[in-house]
Amino acid sequence: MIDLAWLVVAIPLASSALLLLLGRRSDAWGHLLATLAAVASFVVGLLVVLEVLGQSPEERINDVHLFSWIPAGELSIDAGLRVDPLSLTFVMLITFVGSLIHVYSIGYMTHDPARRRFFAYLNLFVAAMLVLVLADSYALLFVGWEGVGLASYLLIGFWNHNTDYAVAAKKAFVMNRVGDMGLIVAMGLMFASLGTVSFSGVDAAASGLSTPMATAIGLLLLLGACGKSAQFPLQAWLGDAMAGPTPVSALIHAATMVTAGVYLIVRADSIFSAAPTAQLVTACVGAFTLLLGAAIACGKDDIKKSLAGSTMSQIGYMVLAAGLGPIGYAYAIFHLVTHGFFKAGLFLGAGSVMHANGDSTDMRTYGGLRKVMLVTWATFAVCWLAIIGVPPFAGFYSKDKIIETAFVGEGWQPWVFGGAALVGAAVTAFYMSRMFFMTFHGKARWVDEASKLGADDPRPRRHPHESPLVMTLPVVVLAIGAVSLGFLLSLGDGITGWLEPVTGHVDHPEPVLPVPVILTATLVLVAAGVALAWRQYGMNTVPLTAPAGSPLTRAARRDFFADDVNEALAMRPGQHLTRTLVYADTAVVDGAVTGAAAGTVASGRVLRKLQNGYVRSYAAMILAGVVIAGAVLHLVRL
Amino acid sequence: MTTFQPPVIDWAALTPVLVIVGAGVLGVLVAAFAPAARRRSIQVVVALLAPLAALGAVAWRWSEVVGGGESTFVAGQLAEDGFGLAAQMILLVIALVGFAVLASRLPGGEDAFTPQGASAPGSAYEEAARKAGLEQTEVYPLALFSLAGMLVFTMANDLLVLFVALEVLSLPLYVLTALARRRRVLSQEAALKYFLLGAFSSAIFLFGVALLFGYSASLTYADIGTAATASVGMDGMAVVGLLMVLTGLLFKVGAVPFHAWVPDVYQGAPTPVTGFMAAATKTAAFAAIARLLYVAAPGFAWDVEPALWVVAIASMLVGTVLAIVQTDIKRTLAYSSVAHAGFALVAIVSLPEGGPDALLFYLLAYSFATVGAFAVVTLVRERDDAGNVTGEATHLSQWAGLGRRSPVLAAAMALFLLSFAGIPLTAGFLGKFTAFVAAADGGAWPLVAVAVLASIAAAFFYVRVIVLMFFTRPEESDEPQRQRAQAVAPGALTRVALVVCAAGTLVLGVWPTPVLDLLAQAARFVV
Amino acid sequence: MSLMHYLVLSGILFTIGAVTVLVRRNAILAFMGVELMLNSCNLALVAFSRVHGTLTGQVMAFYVMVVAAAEVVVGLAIIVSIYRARRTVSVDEPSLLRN
Amino acid sequence: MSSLPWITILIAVPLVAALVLWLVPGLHRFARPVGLAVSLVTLGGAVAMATGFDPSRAGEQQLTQTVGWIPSIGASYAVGLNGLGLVMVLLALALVPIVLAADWHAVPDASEADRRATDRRRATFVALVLALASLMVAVFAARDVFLFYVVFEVMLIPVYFLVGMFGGANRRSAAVKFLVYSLAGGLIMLVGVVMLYLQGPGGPQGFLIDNLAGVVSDPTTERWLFVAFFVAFAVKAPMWPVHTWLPDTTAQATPGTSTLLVGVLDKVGTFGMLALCLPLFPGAARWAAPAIVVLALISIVYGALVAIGQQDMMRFIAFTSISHFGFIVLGIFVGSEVAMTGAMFYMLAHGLSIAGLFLLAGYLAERGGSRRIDAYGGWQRVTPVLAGLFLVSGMASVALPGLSGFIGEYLVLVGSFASSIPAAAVATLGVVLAALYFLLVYQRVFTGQPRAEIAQARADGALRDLGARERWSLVPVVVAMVVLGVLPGPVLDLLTPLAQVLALGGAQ
Repeated sequence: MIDLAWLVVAIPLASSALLLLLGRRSDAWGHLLATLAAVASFVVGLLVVLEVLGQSPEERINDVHLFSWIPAGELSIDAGLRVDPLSLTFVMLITFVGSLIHVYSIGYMTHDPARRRFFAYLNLFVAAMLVLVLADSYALLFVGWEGVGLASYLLIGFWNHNTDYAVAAKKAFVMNRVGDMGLIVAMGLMFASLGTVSFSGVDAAASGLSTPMATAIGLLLLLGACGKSAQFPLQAWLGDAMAGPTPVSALIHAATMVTAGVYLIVRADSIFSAAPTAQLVTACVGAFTLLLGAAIACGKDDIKKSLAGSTMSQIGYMVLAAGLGPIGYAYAIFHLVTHGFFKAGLFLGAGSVMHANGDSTDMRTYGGLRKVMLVTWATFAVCWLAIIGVPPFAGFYSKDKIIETAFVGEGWQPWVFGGAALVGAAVTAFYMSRMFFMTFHGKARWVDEASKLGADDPRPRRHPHESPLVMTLPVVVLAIGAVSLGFLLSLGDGITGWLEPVTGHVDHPEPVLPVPVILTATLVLVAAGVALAWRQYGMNTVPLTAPAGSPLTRAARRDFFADDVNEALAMRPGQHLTRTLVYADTAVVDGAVTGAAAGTVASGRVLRKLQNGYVRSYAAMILAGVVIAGAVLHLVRL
Repeated sequence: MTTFQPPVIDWAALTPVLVIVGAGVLGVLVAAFAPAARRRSIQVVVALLAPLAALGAVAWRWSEVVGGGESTFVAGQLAEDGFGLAAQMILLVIALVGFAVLASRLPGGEDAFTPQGASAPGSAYEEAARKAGLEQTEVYPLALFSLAGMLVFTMANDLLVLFVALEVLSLPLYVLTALARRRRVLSQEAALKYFLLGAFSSAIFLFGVALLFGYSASLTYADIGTAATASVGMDGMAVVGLLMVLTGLLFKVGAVPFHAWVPDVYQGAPTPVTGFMAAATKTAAFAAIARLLYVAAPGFAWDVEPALWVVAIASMLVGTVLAIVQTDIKRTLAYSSVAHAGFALVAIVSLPEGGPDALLFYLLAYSFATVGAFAVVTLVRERDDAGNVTGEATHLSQWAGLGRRSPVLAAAMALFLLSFAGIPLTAGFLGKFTAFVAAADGGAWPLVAVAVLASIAAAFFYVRVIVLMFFTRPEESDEPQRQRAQAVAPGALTRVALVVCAAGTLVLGVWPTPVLDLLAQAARFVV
Repeated sequence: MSLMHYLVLSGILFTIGAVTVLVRRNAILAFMGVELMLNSCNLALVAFSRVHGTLTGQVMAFYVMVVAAAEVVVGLAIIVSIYRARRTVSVDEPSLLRN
Repeated sequence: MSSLPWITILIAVPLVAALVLWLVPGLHRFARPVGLAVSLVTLGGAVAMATGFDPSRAGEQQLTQTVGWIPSIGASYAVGLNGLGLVMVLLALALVPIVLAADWHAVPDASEADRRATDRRRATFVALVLALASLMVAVFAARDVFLFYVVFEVMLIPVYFLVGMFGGANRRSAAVKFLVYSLAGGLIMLVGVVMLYLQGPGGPQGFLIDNLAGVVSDPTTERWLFVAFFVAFAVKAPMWPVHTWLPDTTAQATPGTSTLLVGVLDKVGTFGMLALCLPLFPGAARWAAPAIVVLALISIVYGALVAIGQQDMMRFIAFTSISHFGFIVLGIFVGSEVAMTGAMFYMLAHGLSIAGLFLLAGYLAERGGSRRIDAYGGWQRVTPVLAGLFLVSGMASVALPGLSGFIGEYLVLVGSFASSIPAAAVATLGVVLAALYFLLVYQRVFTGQPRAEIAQARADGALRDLGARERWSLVPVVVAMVVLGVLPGPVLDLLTPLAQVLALGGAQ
């Protein structure tokens, strides 16, 4: 079965290609085929997992050679699959959550005329993401890496008749490319210093890398990871990416694609282990982004953008964990998996809420929705508890491990990282609770369409309703995961043991603070966050329009001026440069050529005056020629 | 009492010249005595058969001479060698196609020449002559005499012969220039300019002859060459003399600064005459220059070469730059011929070993394109309101859209222009290439560099004519008020001439091996 | 009188002839200037001929005279026909061909 | 089979067909189908020829034929193909039928009265394209410097006529600029050709590349010669700062002409660097490499930045090509085998993506009536298939993995790192800029709301998505992009041996 692992990728890819090529002819059944493909991919993946489980832990790293892909002399790259616990974890996450989201989308996109195309893109995404995680070399990983970027571009801009959405899609792709550039340079350096870009080759030789080279490669890989995972400083695209249909946000911009950066860092363990500085930077980036994202999430009234900030923040946790080295890898992946479930659940729940509210994403126009959307409320609540880390929900297990690990180490680092993780947990509790209360509790800030209230009522008219089964069912499944996964995966060795063949066996040293202290502190802070949010948004009335807010709030609303910074540092100078160059190309570069031509013509116009038509002047020219030649000769000879 | 020693004259070597001179004399007799109605046809037959016969004679002499039979005769005043014969061959080919164009008539029956040269333009007399259908058939013997002068030019191994041949080739051309049927005022003006400047430069030439004679006590090249290596005194005088002689010859090829007549005369002369003269005079004069330089002047090379460099560079640049700003097709071609004089000079100025054959190939390539291009010009005509064909449409803007109306003719013109521009697979390219190789071999790198620069600029105006013909719809023309040109159907003779020129241009570009081999074994000077 | 005198005289004549061509507008006079140049050459040729003790130069001079005569024929014919067309023999007058 | 003079046949068939089509008026009416048939037959011949090619000896010239041509100047008709030549010939001949199909209406249908003139113009168009096909085969197969030069220059003429006769409003100045610019480069090279010949052994085969390789011993001379050749190729390629003719030309030419021009003809520039500059002047190439690498980097970044600022689609595509040519030249001269292999593959891949972009932009302009980018907007809704194909072509052009463009760019970049990390790092900037310029244009043209009258025309059926001819003209291109992106192995096997022979080696 392991040899057939390529089917995991091939099935959704073929389905996607088929749907795109057939065009309208497949409109009627396209969504079903796509969903089936996702499920089939999951089934194949599951069979592979079962077979790998049958292997002894040491044998579980399987390299499946497919074909010789780029045989270019010194650099020969094979297309092959790395089937090991790490990649299979992702395969399971991607195909399972992916399948659920396919199902959900059947309902969510019912009314969209281009639903078939949407599913084709979703399949394409799944296939690309699977390539990314199953690749056995950085080069092939890059194929998936850019492939998911493309799928993300297509799906963010799915409704690109809205120019803002098209711009958001482009922004996402371009910022991702900045990260990709890092990846390319990293591969170039690997080739230059190690002569290979395959995982096995790099892993084998990485210990021989000089520290500066390893650091450079590590930082460049981190740059790639930042782009894909929306980490500082390449985080600005994620909020805008919410322009895509909500299932897309759930699948790509919460559960799977954005976690690819974490995958990359864990996968590149051999590089990072040789580059402590790069590891430290990684941890710093993670710690910073987890706070940044959390702050942004607090400031947003748009439910999806708030969730996007939250995603950024949660991935910050993972990156922080990954940056801590082998001791954190397993927890990073653990959190990644649980996050995949509860965040997808939250997004899909948000999607249901939007669906019920005429596609409005403004939480200030929600409120009191619990009564009309009981299932959604329940699932959302579960996922909410999971993400804020309330025991025994999934997030508690995974996040708490990260917080504990963050406190491991020497010097200032454990205090800073641990502190950030702790504070982040509190803020997470606050903003998630805020979202939950603003949406489902308090007074309704909308009026029913059927009500007889006067037209001067500022509240929007809505007709909220529970979503159909095809949409609620996947959310329920995700919610079950959000409840149970943490506990299940930490049974016994759990996920740590499962991943050990990849992440290596590590002894877990004691944190600088005793574990119970950390645990208590976390829970107290989380409780405080929830309480604060309840006071603000559960008990009090939420104004329909946002109050001015503190400078911090205002900054958070504007993503801490990320767009302004990008604009001032890159976009506007770039536009100036472009305009200057376009002008210079015509005026200077081409001007030199046309100038030379014009000069020739001008000299012709001058010279033709000599040809004045008078025979006497012609004779003078002849004579002058002779005389001058003779005179010069005599001068020279004398 | 001394016994009479008859001069040794190798009459056989003179056969080609004698054939042409004889034909010329015959032509004069025909003009005098043949009935008017049949005069023209007889003249045409004579004028076309004579070069053909002479070509046969050259071929015969070739088989006799090349590869060991070279000699000088008449006391070393004439030379019969491969170079001269090859040049004669080229001249006779030019004459054949040139005369064919010269003899052509429009569908209406009018030829290129005034019906009565003695009549004043616009006079009643002229009108009467036109109505009477008179024809100035003397043009054929005149052209033949000129051709005879050119043939001798290539053999001249002595300054006296050179001078006489120079005059023999020039005087008929002055007359021919004046005989245009239309725009006669321009034609006469051109003749006057040509004549006055020609005579002026002949005088300079002659003074140079006198100085060289004073220096070496002889007029034959061989003696001058020997004197140059032997004697020590007075070589300043000799160099000035040589320069003045070269001036007379460079005047004929139209090299800067002795070129000023070229555009005026080429424009004013009857177009078939322009074509013939541009090709043949240049070929003959270059042959004479080459022989002079290679045989008489090696001893002065050190002194003369810089001057020739300047002339070559100036010719290429001035010719090119001025051609760019022209608006008349004949003037454009005239300036282009000035530039080509410069290119041809490049091949020989540093007296490289391969220079003479490169020069001859260049001239052959240039001649095909020149005769062909001017033949096309004769066919592109204006029409009056009644639709009758009138004068040539020489303003460039009138050529707009010609390619759509007469694609084949325009394609032929394009071919000639591309050959001028030196695009590969045309004769012009190989001409340039061999010339550059020769020059580079002789170390004249700067000349090659300038030649390349000039070629780049020159491409512009050749290409521009193609733009007008093929890419410009008539309504896009810059000067819409001008009358549009219409191509008339070429007569049989012109058609043949065009086909020969086009085929020559193509064949020499694609498969030049036979010609190159021929020239390689031929281009030796007998001393 | 040395050879030099003859040559200087020849040079002076040549220069006068050339200057005549350059400064006189009348075509006939300009043509006369050319004739003067030719004759200055003849003088030089004959002088050299005598110095070198050969007849070549003198023979050449005869040729020049013949050629000059021929030139006169052609030249005058052209000048006359222009005169008939334009009623002028100024060489500056007909300058339609230029640039 | 392999005993046949395949290359000569491939040169002769389209050339003869072109002459016959142009000269026989009776055939003018059927010029387009006949031309298409001939081009397909030629392509078939090329494929048949390729079967006789031994990939294990791809670094050597195969299928060679040598006949004396102009012995007195040392020129011979010597043809043969190595791996790169074979790939380029196949690319060229594959694009010809596509271009003929795509430019089916390059000469618009005329009224009954003008039928004959229209037919003649169509025949002229087809004849010129076929003649170009013949010359393209010849130039990639030439093993003789003189022959190469001749074809190199003659190729300009059909393009000149294609641009000048069938182009847009400013076609005349564009055609002249194209020709004179290219001739300028060519003539400078001519000096080099002459100089090289005089340095060589001479004799009737004095121009054979094999006889001239490394004959120049004096370093100064070798450098001059290298520069003379390189300038011509740089103009052709085109590299900054001698690129300005390209945008002007493509802005006027028909999409098919631009495809052949940029897709194949400009590759002659980089091909010449590989086939002539490196083997003939290895020492000088090493000497000049740093400067050339800098020029290539400027081309990459400059082309991309200026592309962003373009208003005309064709000019835009032209500037992206300048950026891409920067990558190719970088790969050739950076001094890495892998990068050079990548550069050669890039030549092929760029030919494909450029064909897609130019042809689709042409189809779009036929529908929208303008080549200006800002005349569009929201066309994905109007012509979804066109938009999709444009996206695929664009993604191939900006080197999305899985498509052909990626392989070349990846190899060039990764290979460059082995030689010069700073150069490679700068070049990597091009990756980001590429995404930016392409997506900006895609956004401006295809996203947003279509203008009301366009949407109306679409609803009325007056405006249609790509028709069968247009779709099928692109199917081979897109299929090739995907296949080469996934399975580049067979092609790389043809190129790698050559890179091993030619690579400059050693870091700078």
